[in-house]
Amino acid sequence: MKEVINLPVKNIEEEEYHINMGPQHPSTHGVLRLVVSLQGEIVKSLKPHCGYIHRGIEKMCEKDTYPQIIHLTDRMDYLSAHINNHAVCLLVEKALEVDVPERVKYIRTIVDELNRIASHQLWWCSFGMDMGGLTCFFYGLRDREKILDIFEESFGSRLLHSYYTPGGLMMDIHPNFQKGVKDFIKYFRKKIKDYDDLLTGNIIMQLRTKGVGIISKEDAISYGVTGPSGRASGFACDVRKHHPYGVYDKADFKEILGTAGDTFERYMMRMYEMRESMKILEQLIDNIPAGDYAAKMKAVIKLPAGEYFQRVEAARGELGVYVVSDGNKTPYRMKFRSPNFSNLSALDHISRGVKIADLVAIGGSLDYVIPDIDR
Amino acid sequence: MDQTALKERIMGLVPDAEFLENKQFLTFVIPAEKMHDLAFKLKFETDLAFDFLFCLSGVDMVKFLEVVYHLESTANKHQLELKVRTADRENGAVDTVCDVWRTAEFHEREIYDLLGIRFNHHPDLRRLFLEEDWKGHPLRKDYVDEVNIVEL
Amino acid sequence: MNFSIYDFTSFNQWIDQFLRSVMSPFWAIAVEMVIIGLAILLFYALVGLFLVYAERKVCAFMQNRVGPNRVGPYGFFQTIADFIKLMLKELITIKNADQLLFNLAPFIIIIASFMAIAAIPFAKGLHAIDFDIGILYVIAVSSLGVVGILLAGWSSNSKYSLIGAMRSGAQIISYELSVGLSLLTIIILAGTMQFSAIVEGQANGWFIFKGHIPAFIAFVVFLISSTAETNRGPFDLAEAESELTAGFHTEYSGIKFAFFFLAEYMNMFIVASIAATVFLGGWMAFHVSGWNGFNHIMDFIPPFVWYIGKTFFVIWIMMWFKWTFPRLRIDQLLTLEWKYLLPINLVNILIMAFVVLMGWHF
Amino acid sequence: MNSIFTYFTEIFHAVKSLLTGMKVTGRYFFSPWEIVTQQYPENRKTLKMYDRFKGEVVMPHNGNNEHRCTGCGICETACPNGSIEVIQNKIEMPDGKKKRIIDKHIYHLSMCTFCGLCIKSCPSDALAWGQEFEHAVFDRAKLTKILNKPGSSILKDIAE
Repeated sequence: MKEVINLPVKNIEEEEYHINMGPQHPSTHGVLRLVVSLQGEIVKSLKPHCGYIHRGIEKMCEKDTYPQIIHLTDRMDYLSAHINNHAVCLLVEKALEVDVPERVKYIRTIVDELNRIASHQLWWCSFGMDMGGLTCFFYGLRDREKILDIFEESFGSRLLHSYYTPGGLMMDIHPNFQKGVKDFIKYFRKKIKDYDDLLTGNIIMQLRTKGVGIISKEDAISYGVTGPSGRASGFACDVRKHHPYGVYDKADFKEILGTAGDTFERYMMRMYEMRESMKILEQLIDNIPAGDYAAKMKAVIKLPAGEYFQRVEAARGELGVYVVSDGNKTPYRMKFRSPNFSNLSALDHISRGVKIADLVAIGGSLDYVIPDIDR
Repeated sequence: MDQTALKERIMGLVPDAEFLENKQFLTFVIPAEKMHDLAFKLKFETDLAFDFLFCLSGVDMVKFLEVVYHLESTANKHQLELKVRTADRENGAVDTVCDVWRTAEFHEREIYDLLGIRFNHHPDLRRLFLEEDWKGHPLRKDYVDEVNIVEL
Repeated sequence: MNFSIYDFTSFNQWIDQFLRSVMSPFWAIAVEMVIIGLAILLFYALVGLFLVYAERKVCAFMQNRVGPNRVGPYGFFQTIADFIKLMLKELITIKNADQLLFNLAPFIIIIASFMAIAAIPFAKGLHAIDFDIGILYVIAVSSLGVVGILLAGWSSNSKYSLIGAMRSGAQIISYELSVGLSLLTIIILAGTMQFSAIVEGQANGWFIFKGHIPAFIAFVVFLISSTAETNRGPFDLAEAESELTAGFHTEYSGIKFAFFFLAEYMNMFIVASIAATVFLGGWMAFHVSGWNGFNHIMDFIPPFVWYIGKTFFVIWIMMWFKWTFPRLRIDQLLTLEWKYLLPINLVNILIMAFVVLMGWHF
Repeated sequence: MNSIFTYFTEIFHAVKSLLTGMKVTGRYFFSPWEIVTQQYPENRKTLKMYDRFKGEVVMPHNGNNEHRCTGCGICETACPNGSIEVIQNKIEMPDGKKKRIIDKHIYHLSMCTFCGLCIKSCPSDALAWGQEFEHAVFDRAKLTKILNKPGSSILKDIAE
C-alpha cells in the first residue's frame, strides 16, 4: 500500500511571482536587472541589481592625471558626455583658481546645451519605444543626427568627445559651427511639432502616463531625484539657475517646474527643456567673444591638497564631482554623484502598485543611463 | 542663515563637533554616535531644513575611514558638509541616515560595497555593484587585485 | 469552354466535370479537395511572404527610411531570405516545457487561419466553399486562434509567455464581441450571411455607402476591434516587446516561430479581406449609379484585382495604425472595448435596424 | 445629460488626437524624398569624413619619407590607456655623441579611446588624426600598428 503524500497546500493568491526585467530585456536601456515581484499584472515591489557594467571609474581616476580623467567621465553618462567633462574641468579650474577665457565659457555653455538637446532627443525616441510607438525612435534619431554632425565637424567624434580640457578646450570650434547650430535650431523648431503631434497629444500616451508613477516633492528631494524628473515634482533643482557656471547667469531661461510629478509631467519637463535649451542657444550663438580657446595651464596639473566639490546640471540631473586631493597630480579619491544613481533609488518607491506596462513607462520617463549608475 | 550663524547653530547642536577649514562648504567632523540624532535635527528643524542630501561619499584616509555628507537646504539655500570617521577598518560602523534621507540607502550600499564601512540599521545592506562573494573592498588604498587591475 | 477572368464559375464547373468524367464521384471530390488545399497553401505562403515585405516597406517609409533594399531589386526577396534563415535555425527545445502542447500550439494557430480563408470569395466563383452562414463560420473559426496562443503561453513554462497569453485571452474574448456585432450591423443591411450573396448585394453600391452613417461607424469599429483581435499594434499587448520581450512566443525559435509570424500576417489578411468583402464590396467593382461610361471602365478591371486592392488598402490602414500609435495598457484595452466600442456598437445596430426598417438606405 | 456630453467630447478629442498622429506618419509615407538614410557601402566614393574626424592616430610623413617624431615619449605618458609604446634606439653620431632616435612608434588601436591627449601633448606636432574609419579586421594583431614607416627618418629641422 502506497503512502499518501500530503503536498503542502499553498495559497496561490499570496505567492509572489518574480520576473526579471533585464539584464537583457528590450526595455531596460542597458544592462540593469530589475527583479520585479508581481501579483497578476501589478508590481508589488522591485529590487534593482546594478553592477553589470561597473568598470571602477572611481578607482581608475585615482591612477590618472586630471586631463586623463576627462576621457573617463565621457563614459559615465555617455549621452551627456560634454556635461560630464565640464564638471571635472570646472572643478580643476576652481581648485587652481584659473580664470578661463570668456570665449571658452560661451562655447562650453553652447555645447552643453546642444548635448542636452541631443540627449533629450534620444530619451524621446526610447520613451516612445517603451510606450510601443516604434516610429518615434526613428524621428528622434534622425534629428539627433543633425547635432551629432555638428559635433563631428567641430570635435571629430560623435558620442565621446573629450573636448574640454582643464583650462579650456582641445581645439577651437570649426568655422561652420555657428552656422550649423543656427540651421539646426531652425530645423528642429519645425520637427519638434511632429514630436508633439505624434506622441505628446496622443490620447493613448496621455492615458497611459497621466497619474501614473507619482512621486511627491518631499519624496523627490529625499530620494535626491534631480533633473527633469525632480522638477516634474516641483523640486527646484536646476544647478544652472541656483549655482550658475559657464555663462548661464547671462542667458535668460526659465526653470520650469511641474506640479503633478507623474510620468506625463516628467515627459513634459523634457519637452519644455528642449525648447528652453534652444532659447539659450539662440541667445548665445551670435555672441561668442573672440579670444583664446584655452587658458595657460601648467604642463602637469597638481591640485592643492584639500577637497573640492563641483555640481553641474547634466541632462538627467545633478552631477556632482567630489575630489580629495593630497597635492599630487592624481586625485586621492574621486567620487561622482551621478544623477541616475539617485533617480534609480526612487524607482522602487515610484513603481509600487502600478501595472507592469507602467513600470516600463516610468523607467522610460526617469531616463536612466546604466553606465552612469554603475560607473 | 549665513555661514557664521550656521556654524554656531551646529556647534550648539553638537558641542564636540570638530570644525574643519574648507573654502567651499562649512565642514564639521561629527562623532559617529551622534550623527543620526543630528541628521534628524538637521532635516526637521525649520531654520535648518537640510532636506537634500546631494552627495554621500566614503573616503579611505588610511588612518581612518570617513563618510562625507553633503547637505543642502532647498528652502533656506544653505549648504553643509559633515564628516563621520571610524578608525576600525575591519568592523567600522556608522549609523545609517537612510530613514532621514532616502537617497542614502543606495549610497550607503555603494560605500559598503566599495569601502567596507558598515551602516547600522540599514534595511538592506548588501553589495551593490560587485558580486556577493567578492573579496575585499576595491576603493580601499590597501586593496590589491593582480587579475583585474592592470598597471600601466 | 470559355474561361474568363471576370467569372470563375464556368472554370470550376469544367474542372468538376472533367474529374467526374475520368474517375468515380468520390475520388473526384477527393482530388478537388487536394487541389483546393494546395492552391490555398500556395496562396497562403505567397501572401504571407508579400505581407511581411509590405509591412517592412510601409513602416520604413513612415519612419523616414528606405527599408529592406539589399536582397533583390528593392529588397523584394528579403522575406524569402528571412524564410530560409528561419528554416535553417535551430529548434530549441525547452527542458521544462510541456512538449506536446508546446509543439501543437503553432499548428493550432496556423490551422485556424487556414480554415478561415476557405470561406472568403476572391472573385466571382473563386472560393473554396460558399457557406450560407459564411460570416458566422469565419468568426467561429478565427477565434480558435486564441486557443493556440493560450497553449503557447502556458506550455512554454515561461513567465513572460504566461502573462502574454493571459493578456491575449482577455483581449481576444472581449474584442470578439465587437467584431461580431459590427458584422451583424451589415448582416441586417444585407439580409444574409452568405459571402457571395453579400457581395452580389453590393453590385449597385458598397455597403459602406449604402448604409451611410451606421455602416461607416460599423466599419471603424470593425477595423479597431479586428486589429485588436489579430494582436497587432497598438493592441499588441500579448507580445508587447518592451514589457514581455516577445510575449507568448518568447520561447519559440526557428520554423515554429515562423508559424506564429506567418499566422499573424495571415490573420491580418483574413480580417482585411472580410472588411473588404463586407463593407467595401469584395470583388465587386466601384460603381456610381448613372455614370455608365465610368462603370464600364471600372468593370474592365478584373474582380480579383479589385478584391486584392481593397484588401491591401485595409491592411495598409492597419499598418498605419501600428506604426503611429503607442501601445495601450491592458486595463485601457478592456475599457475601450466595454465602455466605448460595445455600447456604440449596440446603439449602432439599433440605428441600422431602424434605417433598414424605414428603407432609408440606398 | 452632461455625462453623455462629456462621453462624446472625450471620444471626439481622442479620435482627433489619433488622427493628428496619423497625419504625421502619413505625410512621411507620401514624401519619400525626405528619406535621410545613407546607403553606406555604395556611397564610399562620395563619403567624405570631416577634416577633424578622429578615425585613428597617424604620423604624417612627407614626400622624402620623413616624419617629425623625436621619440621623446611624451605621448606615451600622456596616454591614459597605454595604447602607445615608443621604442628608442641609441645611435652614434658622426661627431662621437650618442643620440636617441625613434625606432618604433607602436600604436595599439584596440586600446585607443580617441581622447586626443597624445596629439595635444606632442611638442613637435608629429601625430595627427587620420580619417580612416573602417577598422574592422579578422585578426586582433592587425590593430597594433607601427606609425613610423619603415626606412623613414626624422625631419632635419626638428632634429636640430
